[in-house]
Amino acid sequence: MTHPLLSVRSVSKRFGNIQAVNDVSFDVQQGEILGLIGPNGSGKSTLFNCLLGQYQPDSGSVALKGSNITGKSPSELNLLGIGRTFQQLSVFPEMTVIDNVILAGQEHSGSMISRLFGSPDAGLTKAAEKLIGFFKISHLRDEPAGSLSYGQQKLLDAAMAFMAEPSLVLLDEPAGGVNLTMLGNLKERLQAFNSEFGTTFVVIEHNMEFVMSLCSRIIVLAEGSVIAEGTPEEIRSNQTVIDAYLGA
Amino acid sequence: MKFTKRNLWLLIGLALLILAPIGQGRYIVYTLTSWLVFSIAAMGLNLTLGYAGQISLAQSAFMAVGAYITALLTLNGIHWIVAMPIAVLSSFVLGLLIGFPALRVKGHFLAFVTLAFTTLVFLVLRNEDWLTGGPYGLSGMPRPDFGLFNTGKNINFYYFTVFIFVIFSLLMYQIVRSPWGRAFKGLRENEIRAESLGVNTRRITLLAFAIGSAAGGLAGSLMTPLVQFIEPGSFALLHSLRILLMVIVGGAGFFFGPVVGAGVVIMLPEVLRFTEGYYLMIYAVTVVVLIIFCPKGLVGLGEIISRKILKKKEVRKDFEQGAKL
Amino acid sequence: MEQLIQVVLSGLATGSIYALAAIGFTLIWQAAQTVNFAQGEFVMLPAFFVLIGINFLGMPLWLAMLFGLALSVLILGVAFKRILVDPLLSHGGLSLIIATMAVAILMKELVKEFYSAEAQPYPALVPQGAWDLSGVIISLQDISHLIICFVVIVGLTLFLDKTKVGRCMQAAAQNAAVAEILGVNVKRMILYTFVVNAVLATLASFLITPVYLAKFSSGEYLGLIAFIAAIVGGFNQVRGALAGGLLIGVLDNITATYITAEYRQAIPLLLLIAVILFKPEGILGKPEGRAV
Amino acid sequence: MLSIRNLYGGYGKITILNGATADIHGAAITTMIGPNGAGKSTVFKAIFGLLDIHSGEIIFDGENIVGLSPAELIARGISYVPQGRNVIPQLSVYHNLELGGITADDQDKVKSRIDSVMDMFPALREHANRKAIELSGGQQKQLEVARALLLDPKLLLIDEPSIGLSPNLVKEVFKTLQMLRDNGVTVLMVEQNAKSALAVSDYGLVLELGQVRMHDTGETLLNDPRVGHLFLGGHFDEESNSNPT
Amino acid sequence: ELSGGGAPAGTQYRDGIMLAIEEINASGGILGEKIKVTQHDTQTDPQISKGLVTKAIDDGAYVIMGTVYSSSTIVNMFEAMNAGVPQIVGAEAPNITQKGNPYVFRTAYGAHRGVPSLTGYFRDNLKAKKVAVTWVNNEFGKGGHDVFVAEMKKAGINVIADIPSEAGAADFAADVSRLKSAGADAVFVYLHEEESARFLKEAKKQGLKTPLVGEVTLTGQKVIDLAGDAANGAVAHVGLTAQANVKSIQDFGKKFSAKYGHQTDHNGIKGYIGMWAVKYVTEMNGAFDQKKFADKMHGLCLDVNKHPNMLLTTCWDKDGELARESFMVEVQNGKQVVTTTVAAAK
Ligand SMILES: Nc1ncnc2c1ncn2[C@@H]1O[C@H](COP(=O)(O)OP(=O)(O)OP(=O)(O)O)[C@@H](O)[C@H]1O
Ligand SMILES: Nc1ncnc2c1ncn2[C@@H]1O[C@H](COP(=O)(O)OP(=O)(O)OP(=O)(O)O)[C@@H](O)[C@H]1O
Ligand SMILES: [Mg+2]
Ligand SMILES: [Mg+2]
Repeated sequence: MTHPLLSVRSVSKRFGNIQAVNDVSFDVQQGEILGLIGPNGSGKSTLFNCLLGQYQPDSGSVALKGSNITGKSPSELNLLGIGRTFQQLSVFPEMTVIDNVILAGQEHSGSMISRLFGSPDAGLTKAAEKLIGFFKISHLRDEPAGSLSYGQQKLLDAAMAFMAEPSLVLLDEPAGGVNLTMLGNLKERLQAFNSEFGTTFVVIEHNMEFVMSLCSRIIVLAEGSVIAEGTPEEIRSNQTVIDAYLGA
Repeated sequence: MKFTKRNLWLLIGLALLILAPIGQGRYIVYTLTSWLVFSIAAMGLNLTLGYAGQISLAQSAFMAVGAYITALLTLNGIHWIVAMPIAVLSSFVLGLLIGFPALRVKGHFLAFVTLAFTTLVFLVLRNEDWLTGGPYGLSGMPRPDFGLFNTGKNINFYYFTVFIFVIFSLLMYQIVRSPWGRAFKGLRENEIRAESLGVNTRRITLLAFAIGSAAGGLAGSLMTPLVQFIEPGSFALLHSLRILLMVIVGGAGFFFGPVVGAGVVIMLPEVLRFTEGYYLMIYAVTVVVLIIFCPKGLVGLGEIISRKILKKKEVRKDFEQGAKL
Repeated sequence: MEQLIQVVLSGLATGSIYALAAIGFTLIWQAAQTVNFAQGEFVMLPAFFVLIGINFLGMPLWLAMLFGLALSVLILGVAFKRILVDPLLSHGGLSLIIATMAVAILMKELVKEFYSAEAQPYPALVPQGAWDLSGVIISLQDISHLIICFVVIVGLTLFLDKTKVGRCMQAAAQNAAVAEILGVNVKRMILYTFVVNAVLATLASFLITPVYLAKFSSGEYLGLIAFIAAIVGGFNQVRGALAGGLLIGVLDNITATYITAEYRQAIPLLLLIAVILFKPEGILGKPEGRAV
Repeated sequence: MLSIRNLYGGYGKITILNGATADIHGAAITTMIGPNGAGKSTVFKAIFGLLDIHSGEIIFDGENIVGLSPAELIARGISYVPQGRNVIPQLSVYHNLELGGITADDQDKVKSRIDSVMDMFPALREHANRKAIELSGGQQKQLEVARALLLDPKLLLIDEPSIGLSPNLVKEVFKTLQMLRDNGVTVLMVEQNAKSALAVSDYGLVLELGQVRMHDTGETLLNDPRVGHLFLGGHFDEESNSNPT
Repeated sequence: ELSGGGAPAGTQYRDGIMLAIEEINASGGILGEKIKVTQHDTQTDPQISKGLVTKAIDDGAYVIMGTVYSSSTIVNMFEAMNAGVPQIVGAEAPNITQKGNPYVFRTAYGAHRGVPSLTGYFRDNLKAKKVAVTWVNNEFGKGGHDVFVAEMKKAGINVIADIPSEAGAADFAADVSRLKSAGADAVFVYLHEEESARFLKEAKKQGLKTPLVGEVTLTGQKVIDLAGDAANGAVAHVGLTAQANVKSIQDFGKKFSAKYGHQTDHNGIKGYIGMWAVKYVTEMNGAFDQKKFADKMHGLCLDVNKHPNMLLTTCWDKDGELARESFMVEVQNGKQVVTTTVAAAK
């Protein structure tokens, strides 16, 4: 029996009197690009954080290729091949761009001991340079990441999620603040990863143009629950979604 | 080019270290040795603080652990070369244990935990006199004798310390520029992101802490044969603060910052001694002025100045290419 | 039994002083994200201002106290903020921490060099005297310390939470850049914080010096213990300082009486470690909210 | 209304603004677009007194405001919503809003405005008593935008308001900006969501490498093929055939 | 110890020395040579004190005056010993003179000499069966405490409460409360001056009625100033006191206050006589010879009639330990009153 790459079962999370995520279940199939949309505060980021070990879900379970990963720490999940970005800018501000990206890959290379006594860059400089090239920030290679503009940091953040060649990547609003031309490039990149390496994506985005053209399937969350699921076309014409989220 | 230039500087530094005590009185030699010993402790703290961003006020407690273990072993006839690794290892293990609170709390709170630990160590050393000699401390520890090279004479002990210091620095250098060092920095700058990138922050936090502590243990282990007398008061909280001061004054996060800082903190009272009763005041004011005018420490200041002299204006690479429209 | 009541009472009274000094830590932490290692000295110094007023300027006690308060506000509040905090604020808490350590040394040395290295007697602010309730001695001094402390802390909490200035102070402390963009006079708010701290330290000084004696080094221990009280109670809550102070005062006395005198100092520290491990935000503190 | 003349400035040794020059029309919406890292946010910081300016002038209402502090600029009627996340974390949503009007003389008016911005962003009313840090990313952005509307600014600087907002709210915000403009407020906005932003703007400005490259009506820019190719997404634009936002 | 915890004692000691030097130099110095002094502040830190003593030796010091703090002295005395430089210390911990160091000399009793003088008082005057001891938990206090406990055992008196406290402790509520409920016949108080004052105040506050007996640090002028009427009734054995009804000491006290504007305590006297002893002994030898100096000191008695500036007849034994007459004093109406004079120990 083949398992879906990621399967989410009845995950719930509560903060005080706010039910942020309410009994959410869905599967992510190997190789798909899944969109996750919904109004502000509908629990998208919280759901990500529950899947990735930042929060402990109050109930429910998460499985990766059939094996239970609920309760694992974020670093364990990363080592299992899940990359992610955060909604807020999240880089290492005083380290250079290239160091940021190398750090994103080094834990996947060699052992603890070889990382202490081996080469300082763990042999990753080439790969890191290639990656920042993909995201068009090569010219910023030796700048401290904190001095980059918002959009540039967003791109760097995305680049870091790919450094360890993950099989599943969860992106929280990767397009926010990114210039339209760059955004086109970003979309191409994601699609290239998807088709060349079979990387699977789950993307939270409020930029409908981006989501609709990128994703093969979309899940809509509202007040913590899934209210719709379907292809971009289905979602665009779904009246519940229009009322709750897209607006007239 | 840059690389060889740096090596040249290192060689000059080493030569100075070797030449420094020649023709000096015992006091100068003693002070130089204790400068190196404190440099080791401060470099350890720099790893924990400057690279990994964990404030520790326990460095003197780890020195105490190293010093007492070395003292007890050498007093019982065990050679220093055996006692030292045991002392360092114990500090390392203790560092791991104390590091556990660091997993739950960060930054300033960690400072408080370590502060508490320092005081606890002090109390144990003072109260458990069956082992530690209580307030009287321990005395009469031998200096190591390596057959051909006996460190009994102050000058010999100094060269012995230089030797240890150089080895230690090389090890430290390897650590900070390795992926470990990068992970330490990642921990300091954005722990959540580091964790999401596969960095085992628990392990790295503990290691950053324990390696720094082990360095403290090594310093303590040298302190014992240097002073040949140890008592709890020499490892009280105040001394942790002094080591912290060394790191900050020299420049936290700069590799040789703590060495400069230790020099300043140890030498400044010397230099100011002629002012008699006022010197502590002048010392305090100097520290404040230093911090206000070079918040990145002396090494940081040096870097800023040299950059000013070398380059006038920077053009960012992306702004070099010119407009596209 | 009498002994227990006695010990608890004394503990509460001492604890209330710890609390007064501890608020300073929480305030300064909130305003400047730093720990004032000179806080103990901030409590030590005003007593000497008063002594100078009495012994050198020939003032009566009440005037000398006003004089001491004014000097404290000027030196520990305004000057401290202008000279140290302003230039260092942008460099992060650590530089400031070191600077405050240096200031602590400076203050001690100044007092020692220009006043005296020896402890000085100091007049009591509140009436002496005690009631003997079947073996339990209740001193007027202890009771008034407790009351003063409670009033101050309730007042301060109300001020910070319920007045606009109080909230501006909080805003300036939590996110200075944003507060500035909104038009909050951040520098002024930070100044207020330091002035309030100076006033509190002065008050603590006036209350505690008759017991502890005026001495250049008397701030060292007080600073440390107030510090622990602040954390134990909860660093982001003014009333946490009260809880922490009282708890430590009582616990310290009980330990010394019933458990161990040698390890008396260790008890607050163990409490500290326990709190940090199991409730890092402190007994009354609140978690700081989401991080991702 | 606002004119920027030959502005040079940057961070420390690094110069970012290289002689930026522009005249911003009063009572109109001007949208600034440009690639990431062009210096758009830097221009805002320059206007709001948060940047080290080497030379050049910024004239607002006939006065050179270079060197004035944020507080002084607020007093002159400039409000600024920075990019990214900018709330007071531990204060409640309501108290955050209240701070937005802290400089106003008429506090009753601020109160009634708080009420009306809460109508615009119902989530803020719902969460009025929670700490700002607990809100979701988009809710925090709502709070920020709402906060900027509490005063009567003459000039509103708003840096990428759409980041993190759900599409219906983006429309709401753009509508509000238009309403403000109709009441005589000058709005200067940065947007990467350039097509919808330019559509509601009177003027557009293209910034590149710290210089103003083009300055025209919004419509002209939208239809300019060079702009389209370089900044509006080139073939990305051609590929996607729909445009719901 | 001019700064740090030991500052008060160290400063007094220094002032006493400086006063003596001024007088000696005014009267022609030692063997016609004026004395030169260099001061070093150990910051009450033993490590630093060790460095400084080394430095003084490097600088060719003839004698080293100090240190006053036992913890410092025990560290730095070996440096002086190895270099063969005589050292006149103010420290009182017993073990200083028990390490066979031929170059160390005291200016005051070690605790193992002073404390036994009290045994008789407890046994005979107070007829105590059960006593309590409260002491400061550092080198100084522990020395006194250990001697006291041993003495009581010898005298068949029970020590029923044993209460250590930290140096610099401020809050004695718990200590006093424990003493109160212990029900001892007398309390031996072995604390530093300031702690003594705080202790006495708390004892008064809680109405502790038990007789309080101590060493010089319980009844010093400083303590009386600080504790006010709470000090009344405290009894102590005092090796040296400015209040002793001995004219030479009272005269010294006047000179001292005239010069420094504050009163001397026993540390001031220690420094003063220590310095004068250097002059007397050197002139007896007729040369600045460190070895001879040390040899001469052992077993030497300086008679106050021939050597007026010793203030009291003072002898040193072969360990550098000192013997001299001493006093029992009691605080009455805020004044130290000498009740008995205790003959010099043999
Ligand atoms: N604090 C800083 N220190 C140094 N350089 C900086 C700093 N902030 C921004 N920069 C640099 O200035 C340039 C312009 O940045 P700015 O934030 O103004 O860009 P932007 O046009 O707003 O871009 P975005 O669309 O991504 O927000 C960038 O190259 C950036 O790297
Ligand atoms: N740590 C937390 N503490 C308290 N409340 C929280 C916390 N994290 C999330 N919440 C609440 O949970 C709800 C969902 O938040 P979440 O960030 O998941 O929304 P979102 O769907 O990502 O919204 P947006 O599109 O605005 O990013 C919100 O009401 C938020 O206030
Ligand atoms: Mg979100
Ligand atoms: Mg920007």
